[in-house]
Formats: sequence, C-alpha cells, structure tokens
Amino acid sequence: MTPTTSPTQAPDKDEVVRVFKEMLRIRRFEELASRAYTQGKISGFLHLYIGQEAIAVATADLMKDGDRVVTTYRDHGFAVALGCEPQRCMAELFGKKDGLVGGVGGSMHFFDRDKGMWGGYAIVGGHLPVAAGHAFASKYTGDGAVTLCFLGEGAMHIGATHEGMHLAGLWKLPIVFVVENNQYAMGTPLKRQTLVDDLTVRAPAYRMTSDRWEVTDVFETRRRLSEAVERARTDNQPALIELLTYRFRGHSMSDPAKYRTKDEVEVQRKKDPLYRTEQSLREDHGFGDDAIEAIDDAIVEEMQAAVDFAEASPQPDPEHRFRNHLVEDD
Amino acid sequence: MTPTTSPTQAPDKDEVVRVFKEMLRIRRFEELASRAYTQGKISGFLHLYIGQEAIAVATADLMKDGDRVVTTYRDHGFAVALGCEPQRCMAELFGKKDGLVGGVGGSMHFFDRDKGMWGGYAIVGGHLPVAAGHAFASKYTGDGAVTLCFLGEGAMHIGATHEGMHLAGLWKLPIVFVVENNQYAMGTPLKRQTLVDDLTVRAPAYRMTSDRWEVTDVFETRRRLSEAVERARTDNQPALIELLTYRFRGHSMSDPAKYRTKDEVEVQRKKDPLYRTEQSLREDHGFGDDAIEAIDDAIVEEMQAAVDFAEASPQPDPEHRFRNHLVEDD
Amino acid sequence: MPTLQIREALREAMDEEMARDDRVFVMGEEVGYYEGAYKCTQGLLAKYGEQRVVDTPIAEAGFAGVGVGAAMAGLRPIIEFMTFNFSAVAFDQILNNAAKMRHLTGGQFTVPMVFRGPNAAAHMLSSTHSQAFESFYCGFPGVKVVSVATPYDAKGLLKSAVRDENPVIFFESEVMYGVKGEVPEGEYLIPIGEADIKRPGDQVTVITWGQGVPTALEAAKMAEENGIDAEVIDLRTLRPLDKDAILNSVRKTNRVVVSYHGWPYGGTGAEVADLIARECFYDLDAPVERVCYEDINFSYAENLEQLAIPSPKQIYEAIAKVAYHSL
Amino acid sequence: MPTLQIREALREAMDEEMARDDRVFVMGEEVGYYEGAYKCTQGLLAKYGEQRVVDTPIAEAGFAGVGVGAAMAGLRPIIEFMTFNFSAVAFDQILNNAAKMRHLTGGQFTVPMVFRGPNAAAHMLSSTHSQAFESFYCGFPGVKVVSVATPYDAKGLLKSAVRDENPVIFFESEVMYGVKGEVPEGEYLIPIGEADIKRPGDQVTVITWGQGVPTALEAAKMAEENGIDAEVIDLRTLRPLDKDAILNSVRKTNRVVVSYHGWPYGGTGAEVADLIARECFYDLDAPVERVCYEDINFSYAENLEQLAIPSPKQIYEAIAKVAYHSL
Ligand SMILES: Cc1ncc(C[n+]2csc(CCOP(=O)(O)OP(=O)(O)O)c2C)c(N)n1
Ligand SMILES: Cc1ncc(C[n+]2csc(CCOP(=O)(O)OP(=O)(O)O)c2C)c(N)n1
Ligand SMILES: [Mg+2]
Ligand SMILES: [Mg+2]
Repeated sequence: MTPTTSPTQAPDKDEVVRVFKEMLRIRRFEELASRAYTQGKISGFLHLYIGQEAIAVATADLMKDGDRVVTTYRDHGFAVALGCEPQRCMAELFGKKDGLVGGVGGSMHFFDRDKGMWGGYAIVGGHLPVAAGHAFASKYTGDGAVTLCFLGEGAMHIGATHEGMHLAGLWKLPIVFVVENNQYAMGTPLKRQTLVDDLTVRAPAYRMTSDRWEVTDVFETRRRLSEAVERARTDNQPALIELLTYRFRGHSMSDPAKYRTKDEVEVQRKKDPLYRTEQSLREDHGFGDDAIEAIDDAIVEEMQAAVDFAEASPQPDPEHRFRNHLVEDD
Repeated sequence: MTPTTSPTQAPDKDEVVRVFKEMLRIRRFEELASRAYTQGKISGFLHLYIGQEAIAVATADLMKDGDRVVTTYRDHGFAVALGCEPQRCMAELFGKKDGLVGGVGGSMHFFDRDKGMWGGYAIVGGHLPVAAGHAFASKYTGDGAVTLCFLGEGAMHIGATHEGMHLAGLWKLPIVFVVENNQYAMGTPLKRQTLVDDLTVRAPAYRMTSDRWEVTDVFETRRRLSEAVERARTDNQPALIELLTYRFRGHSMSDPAKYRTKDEVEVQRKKDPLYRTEQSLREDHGFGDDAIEAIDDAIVEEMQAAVDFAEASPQPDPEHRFRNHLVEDD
Repeated sequence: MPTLQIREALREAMDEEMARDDRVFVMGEEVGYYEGAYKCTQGLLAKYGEQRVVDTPIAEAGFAGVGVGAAMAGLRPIIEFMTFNFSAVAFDQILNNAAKMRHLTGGQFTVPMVFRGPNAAAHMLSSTHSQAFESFYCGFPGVKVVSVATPYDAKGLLKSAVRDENPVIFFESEVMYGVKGEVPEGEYLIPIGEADIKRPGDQVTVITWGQGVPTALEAAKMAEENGIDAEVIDLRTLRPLDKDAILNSVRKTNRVVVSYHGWPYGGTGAEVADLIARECFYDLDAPVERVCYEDINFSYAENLEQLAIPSPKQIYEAIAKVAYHSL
Repeated sequence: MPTLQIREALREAMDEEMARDDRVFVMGEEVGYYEGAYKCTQGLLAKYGEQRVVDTPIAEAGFAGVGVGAAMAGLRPIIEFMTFNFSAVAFDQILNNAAKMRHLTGGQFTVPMVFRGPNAAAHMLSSTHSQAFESFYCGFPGVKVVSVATPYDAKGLLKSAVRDENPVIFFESEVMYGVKGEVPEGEYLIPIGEADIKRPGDQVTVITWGQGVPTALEAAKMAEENGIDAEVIDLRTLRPLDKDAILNSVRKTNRVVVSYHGWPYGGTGAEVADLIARECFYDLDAPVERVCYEDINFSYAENLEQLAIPSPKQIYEAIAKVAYHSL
C-alpha cells in the first residue's frame, strides 16, 4: 500500500487507517511467529520488533525504487513493511524451502533484494561498513538511491560502527544511519553502555547532520526521517538519527526480560505508536470496537495464512546446502 | 634528570637547559639511527620522532613511579625521555642481544617496564584497548598510577581506538589519551583522513575532558598535560588531548615524503620546540654558539657511544628465538 | 560424587578461582546482571561485586584488549565471549597482543588470561553463529587452546587455565552446557596438554574433542555392537597437542578416525591426521579418515544443518572403513 | 617477451581490468596519491581519478566492508591491504560478510571482489608484521585463495581474480615485488584453481607456493646436483586445491616434501599433507615431510628471523630424506 499523503502533509483518515494496518500486520506477524516458536516450529534466535513497528512503516513510505534498507537481526518489521510476502517471511522462520532466502538464513537474515530489503545482519555493527559500501556504489554509479542503515543503540560502541560511519561521513555518501534506541542491548540498559544520554553527540565527528526524537507517532517519524533521506539523496549528506523507542518483548525469545519493571513497561505501553494510532482512529476518526476488530481479523487471517503456508512448505532440498557458497555451486 | 621546577612554575635557566638537552638527546639518537639505517646496520621499519620530541620530554617530567606510557611504533623518543639507556635502545635497533627487548622487537617495540615504558605497538589503534586495560588494573588495585596513551591522528578512525576510548570513558579509568597530530598518516594529510579540524570533537561522546594546542613549547605542553594527568590520577577522569605537531622526516625511512612542500616544512621548522628552546637559551639566557655546541658535543658523544655499543653487542643467541612464546619456554 | 552440568562446573571453577585469588575477574557481555547469556556466571556478581564481574558494552576488540592490558599489569582476567563467533572482531587483539606480548617484550610481560565461551555450531543459528574457531586459534604460537566436553574436564581445566601464566583459549559449547556428569567435591586441577581416553579400546583409535566427544562415543558403541573395539581419545587440549597420547594409541590400534565439529580444511583435524600419517607411517594399516563438518556455510534449516554435522553413523562407517570391516 | 617485476605485472593487471570494466576500482591505504606503499598502484590515480582509485583512512574493517557492500551493489572492488597483517582487524568482514553473503542471501547477492596485498614475513619487521594468513583464510568456505610467485602468474591470476564472481583473497609478497620475469604482451588469463609445475622432475615432488617457490627451486637445484630429480609444484591457488595436479605428481614420484613460508600447525601445509597421505596411502614410499616456519613468533633480529624461515638447504635435506638418499 502506498501512502496517500506526502511525508510533510497532515494525514487524512485513509492514511491513518493504512499505517495502522501496516503496523498491525507486523505485530500480528510477530505474535504468530512467537507462538510458533513456543510450539517448537521455529528455532534458533527470534528477535521481535514489537513496539518498534512505526519505524519500519515510516521508512517504507520513504523508499524509492533502488533505495535500500540494511538492518540487524531484528529485521521482520522492515521486511513486512517493505512488502515482502508474509508467507515467505514466515516460511523463512520455519526454515522452509519457500522462505525468503530458501530457509538458510532464518529470523536474522531476511533479504529481498528487489523489495529494497538488503538484509538482516547478525554480527553487531558488522553491517555498517557494508551499508556504507552500498551507498558508495550509489555515488559511484550515480543511481540516486539512498541507503538507510538501522542499528541498535548497543551497536554504537563497537569498532565497525565507528569505521562505517566515519567513511560515510568522509566520503559524503548518500546514507542515513538510524539508531533504534530501544534502551537495552540484551539485558544491559543504556546507562551501563555509555555515560552519554544523547547518542547523536557523535554526528559532528562524522560531519553528519543529526536529529533525535521519541517515536510515538508514525507520521512525525516519517516527516522528520524524510528530511534526512532527502538531504542524502540530493546532497550526498549523510545523517545520524537517534530514535527513542522500546521493545515490549525480551531481547529474543529466550530472554524473560527480568531486568525491567512492570511499571516501566506500562509507561511505555502508553507511548506505543500502534496503540496511539488505534486511539486516533477511535477518537479522531470515529472507529469503534467493531471497525477495529474487522481490520484486525483480516490481518490475523493474512498472517495465519502465512503460518499455514510456512507449515505446508517443504524443507529445503538436502542438496541445497551445497549451493551458493561460490557462484559456481549454483 | 628530574625537573627542577614544577609543571606550573615558570622554568628557570637550568630547567631550560635540561629540557633542551633531553630533546636534543632524542634528536641526536635518531639522527645517528637514521645514519645507521642508511648504512644498512638497522633494518625493517624505522619511524623517526624528529620534531615531536617535546611531547615525550614533557610527558617524562610528569611521570610518577608506576605510571605508564603506551605508544605507537614511533617510540624511540619516549624511551629515551623516560630514561631507557640509549645504548640498549640503539642495540635494539641493531637487532642485538643487549637491545631493550633482546633484539626481538626492533624499532617498533621498545619496552622497558620499570622505566614506565610500556611499549611501542605496531598495529594502528590496537594498543588503545591494552592501555585501557592497564588503567583498568590501576583502578582495580588502587595503585594510583596513570596510563598515558599516545596515538597518531591517523589512528583516530580505526575501530579499536573507538572501543578503547569508549571503555575508558564509561568505566572512568585513570588514563590520558594523547593524539599526536603530526598532520600526516603516512602520505595522507589530515584533510583526507577526516573532514573534522578539531579531533577533540569526540571527547564528549566518551565523557572525557579535552584540550588541544600546538606544541611549540615544552613547558606549556607539560603544564597543560599535567592538568589532565592530575585529573586522571585523583578523579579517575579520563581525557582526550590533541597535540598539533609535525614530523620533519618521512613516515619511515623508506618514505621520501614527496607529498609536502618545502615551504610547508620551512614554516614548521620555525615552530620546532627544539629550535625554539635553543633560541630561548640564546636570547633569554645568554648562550652562545660555543655553549650550545658544548652541550651538543656531549650528547653526540653519548649517542655515538650508544652506536658503538650496539655495533659491538652480539646477535641474540640463536636459541633465543624459542624463548618467551609461552612462559614455559623461558 | 555430586553431579553437575557443564555450566555449573565452569561456574564452580570461576568461583573457586575468584575466591582463591582476588586478581581474578570475569569480564564480558551480560556476565554480571544478566548472569551470563548461558548462565555460566550465575551468582558471581552477587558474590564478588561489579569490580570483579564486569559487564561490558558490545566491543569485543575493546574488552579483549582490556583483558590483555590488565593481565600485563598483574591481574588475571577471564574474558567471556558470548560465543566465539563474536571473537572474530577481536581477532587482532588475540593474534597480535595476547599471543605475542611475552615474546615481543623480551619476557618483560606475561599475559595470564583466559578467553572462554561457546564454540562451533549450536542449533539453527545460521552461518555467522555456527563456526568452529580452533582452526584459527590453533594456527599461531603464543597461546594454549583447550576444548572441554564433560563437567569434570570443564572444571579442572578451567581452573588450570586461570592459573596458567599464558593466554588460554577455552572452548565450550552452547548445546553442551546442560550436559551432566560427576564432579568430585573439593579442589582438583587437570593439567593443560593432556589428552584423555574417554573409552579404551584396541582396534581403532577415534580422536576427537569438544562436541565431537559424545558423537564419537555413540559411534564407538555402534562399533562395539558390530564387533569393533574403538578407543576414543578426547584431546582436551588442542594446542599444544598431546602427541604421546595420540601416537601411543595409534601404535596400538594401527587405525585412526579423526572426528570433530569443525570445517575440514586445515586446522586441528588436518594437523592431527598429518602428525599420525608421518609419525606412524609404518604403523598404519589404513589411511587416517576424517569425519567433520561439510565444507559449507551453515544453514538455518534444521535438515540442512543436521546433514552438515558428523553423525555417529558416519563416524561408525569411518571406523568400519579403517578396520576394513563390512558395514 | 617483455620482462616485468611482479609489482608491474600486478599493476598491468589492474590497469587492464579497470580499462576494460569501469565497475572495477581500487581502494586501500595509500593506493592513490602515494601510489601504493609498495608501488603496485603507481600511475592508476592519474589515469582513473579519485573515484576509482580511493585512498582510505586507516580503517581496514571499514573499507573491507565497504568493498563487500559495493560488490553486492554491482561494483567490482579490489581492496588492497597494505599488508595482510592488517587484515586481522577486518577478519570479521571477510569471514562473516564476504564469505557468507551469497549463501546467506539464498543467492540473491554475489560478492565479486579481490582482497590483495603482501603476505607472510618480509624482512626484519618483527612478529606482528611477519605472518602468513593462508592458514586463516583457507579455513572457511565461501572464498577462493590465490598466492603468486612470478610476474606471469601475478598478472594472469589477478585478472582472473578481478573477473571472478566470488571473493578472492590474493596473496603477494613484499620481498618479491621486485622479482622479474617474462610476461607476454596482450591479454591472458590464468584460471584460478590450477597448480603449475615450476620444475618438472620424477623422483620427489616438492609442493610449495608464494615465497616458498624460489626457495623450493633452489632446493631442487641442490637436489639435482646431488642426483635427485625433484618436481616443484607451485599450487598458485590454495583454495580450492588442485588435487589432480598434486596427486598425479605424487603417484609418479611416490615421495613428497611440502614446503612453504607459514606456520606448521594446520593450514594449507597440513591439508595438503593429509590429502596426500590419505589419497596416496599405497603410493607413498616415505612419510610426507613438511618444511616451514618454526612454530614461533618472529623476531626482528636478522639471525633469529632467518633461522625461522625454511632455507633451500633444509628443503634439500627433506628431499634427500624422503628419497632415502644420504646427504
Ligand atoms: C559482535 C557481536 N557481539 C555480540 C553479539 C550478541 N548480541 C546480539 S544482539 C546483542 C544486543 C544488541 O543490542 P542493540 O544494538 O541495542 O540492538 P537491539 O537488540 O536492542 O535491537 C548482542 C550483545 C553479536 N551478535 N555480535
Ligand atoms: C591496522 C593497521 N593498518 C595499517 C598500518 C600501516 N601503518 C603504519 S603507521 C600508519 C600511519 C599512521 O599514521 P598516524 O596514526 O597519524 O601516526 P604517525 O605515523 O603519523 O605517527 C599506517 C597506515 C598498521 N600498522 N596497522
Ligand atoms: Mg537496543
Ligand atoms: Mg600522523
């Protein structure tokens, strides 16, 4: 679904409905994935994006043909927002042949090149130089594309992040780095990761512009993000954006998240962009329980179908494990 | 030789003479090393410190028992300033048994533990985490020591530097990071390494204090450096200092340094702290050619004796190559 | 004797060493408040405090290097990598600082420290999280490399590693932390550098380590059922190799399978095979067989992953092959 | 035929490939204005400009990763490491991004790129600057590894590496950049994966690569003077190995020395030795001998360094030993 309003316009009702649906699709996708995990149908690591969906939805709205999203292992939200088929995403989680990358990557490695989903990466910080490389190629070929590179706040302190940002700043590459500061790196709260409150303090060192806000509203997020994206696109001006956000689940399915209080989570629930968008539908646009439920039901149905598809999909062909290590193996 | 005035006092004549001698000792040491290199008596890489001596001399004055200097491959200046015996330093360059580390390290790896010379390191940036580890140990044991960690401006852009500084800042370690910005990393001038002019722009991100000045005067350098050292010692407050300096020779002996103009070098010669100290001796303290020459002759003699010692020292015992890889090999 | 999980045995080792020597500290991601991603450090923060159980930001090169620097200054760090996969970003610190420091400084400094954490594939973590690092870390001088497969070995060897004056790379396994076994009460040490016969036998030698140990023991059982008596040697220390233990067994059995959870090219597998082929040239009745990972990047999909990992059946087949025994 | 130095041959290869395909670019420290620390890229900046000859800050992980990302987006990077010693800080990018990308993405992305630079010890650079990296880079799937020893091979193989659709690790040597040899005019390619017989012979096979090649050839000459006819095989590609070339020679000579400039434990040396011992079990008349670096960190001192590196005499002695020939 393409946005009906431009990033700078005030959203009309259709637009609110659309973003509500998009965010809800991600949430329901992940809730069903979470259930499948508990049932033992998904294995390995499963990092949920629940609470952060507005970021992916805002981002997807800004993408033009050829633009790229590069992100971490917490990547389902971007894939779904960018239009990757939920059934192929779910099949990937199930390790099945019809998965987004044929079942070889799992949760942490969603890639769908033509959709602009240039990947989920699992080594913290390791994707920043790679994303800078995509942007380098854009500048080299003049393709006009922007690379949006997402990272957790925990990734700010590792060497590869520094190097990737530094090169992007030095070479003035068309890239926007977005720190999704969800307050925790696994069990470590921000204040034990760094003594700094504002992570954009580093932008001047990289000669990047910066911006920073709390993500409670998808439209504000889209509007402010669009400014950085446009500067990257038209002026090769890289940016460092810090988004204050929250993940409602543990780091991954194996984390009971005992390191935070119920109160803290309750405070955050009030700020949840999905919750607030629902409130807006109810309060500003006259939606009642029935109307909300109708939307929800349709989405749950879509995602349940994805689960059914994933279950039905066969395991990869055993010989497939020998493919793609080198091009010649194909 | 210990300083006769405290870092904050104005230097008296003896003190000017003393620092002049100390700087000249480093310069003559390296000039003789340079000649020995040209004669094929020293091999490998030889990175000269000529032009930067004031930094090592100022540093040595501030060191208390247990304090440590950790630096790069451009390390002769610190060793000589810290009181390592020139003949053992020279023997190290000659790859001889009586060398500072028995001839196994060469120019890039001067270590003399008891003198506070905790080493010359050859992988750019790789020593910052190690230096932070020394400071971690100081805080752990409460030994009151400060670690002074030197790096070139070229090292600012590599990951290990970022990580080492970040951990030192987060854990409030008693360490001072000093960037010797000599304007070039091999043949790359600062402006092609970073778009930033002031490298201390990064200090706030690490919650370090910072300072920055051009090193033309050894006393000013000592005084300003002492402030950071004291804060580290008494408050566990790490610092990031940028010193603007210049190396008159190429990056190493194999670099003809064609990337800079004669004019540029001439401008810098006027700022050379050694030259300026000599001027001060002449202008403020009535030294004539003879007095200066007498000092110089004695130093040249000391350093020539070091060369003679190095030549006379035997090669390491062949079996020595099997020592020290593990402690059991001793 | 009390029965412990491997993670508990490791924890006891750290606890005892920290109690014995206050220079010993543990550092790594989530080792403190979270009590370890795999709970190996559970309870240590409460007992020893923040100074000695140090949570780090995500900065492996940084804290690996801090460990080296602290060791040079007289402490005895235990650096936990959440998994060894993440040590790839700290490779330079291990290769160039930990392993070379003593030599480089003419013996002025020692680096008594341990780098520990899980190694090799766990379960369905895809390729970046499923790598065996011994082929990298055994490949250079200046370190010792240990790999443990039982609670007893885990405790005794970790204690020795902490007391060792050299940097020790210490491999565990995510999928084996829950493995139980007897661990004697009271202090004991297992010397680094000694292999252990996990199952005596005299017809075929199976050399293995780490995750390979339980698989090899299963294979030996299959062999026994088929009339072949296999000896299973757990190397335990991968560098330096316990050559005597290896060669003595081979001279007895004249037939060898090297079986491990790691890639085929080079590494400990090839080193051991070559050692045997050279030193036992006239003793061998069959070429040394190697059974290990397929030479491929790991897939998430369960079937593809399982196929890439050596199974007891494959090892048994290799045993039968070197014994010229029909299957 | 014109005679070129290895550095000139490499330069010609890059120049021709850049002229042929404007997606090819060179990136690294000092490759542009300084024209290369070892002058391999001399003249390229003047000819192709800053966009295609890119000087970098000191940030190996950064620019190695930029290479991977650019390759994924359709370019064909040549990443120069000033020496492979500095690639240790980029190990993760090579291991986890370059080598895994195609597989991880289900074939959606390819990473056609070259990492090149000098490898192994040069002369008196002490331990951190004197390391052979093939034991690390050959140890995992997803890359090809090449090592060149003559101007002819350097040019032909670098051109193939640039055109290869996979990441190629390309080893050169500081001390061999000045080595001269004939290089035909006009374009030619040498396929990756093919070993080369540098000296035919039929009594002993010497398998070698990189800096080992000239030493092995000298040793073969000594052998000849002593009545032993040695065949010297330059592997040229270390991954994948040219098994046919190796095994064919061994089946002819029945005696093998593997000689190279690198550490003994694991790596290509052990891999080749094990391959031969296994596949030629009944052909070998003597155990495979290995002659390589001593298992120690390198020293600066000239005598200590020289002693650690295999000499022609040592190789000759190994040849004599496998031939059961008195010295
Ligand atoms: C180099 C490296 N070290 C450690 C890990 C293990 N790890 C995975 S995610 C994570 C926390 C990351 O936190 P953050 O960057 O804030 O992202 P978030 O998970 O909150 O989205 C850690 C420590 C890893 N994948 N890579
Ligand atoms: C990781 C790494 N990359 C590259 C090199 C090669 N190298 C040695 S010194 C140097 C330049 C360093 O410049 P700077 O940090 O400014 O220090 P300076 O030499 O000017 O004192 C380079 C590129 C290295 N030693 N380590
Ligand atoms: Mg986070
Ligand atoms: Mg510099």
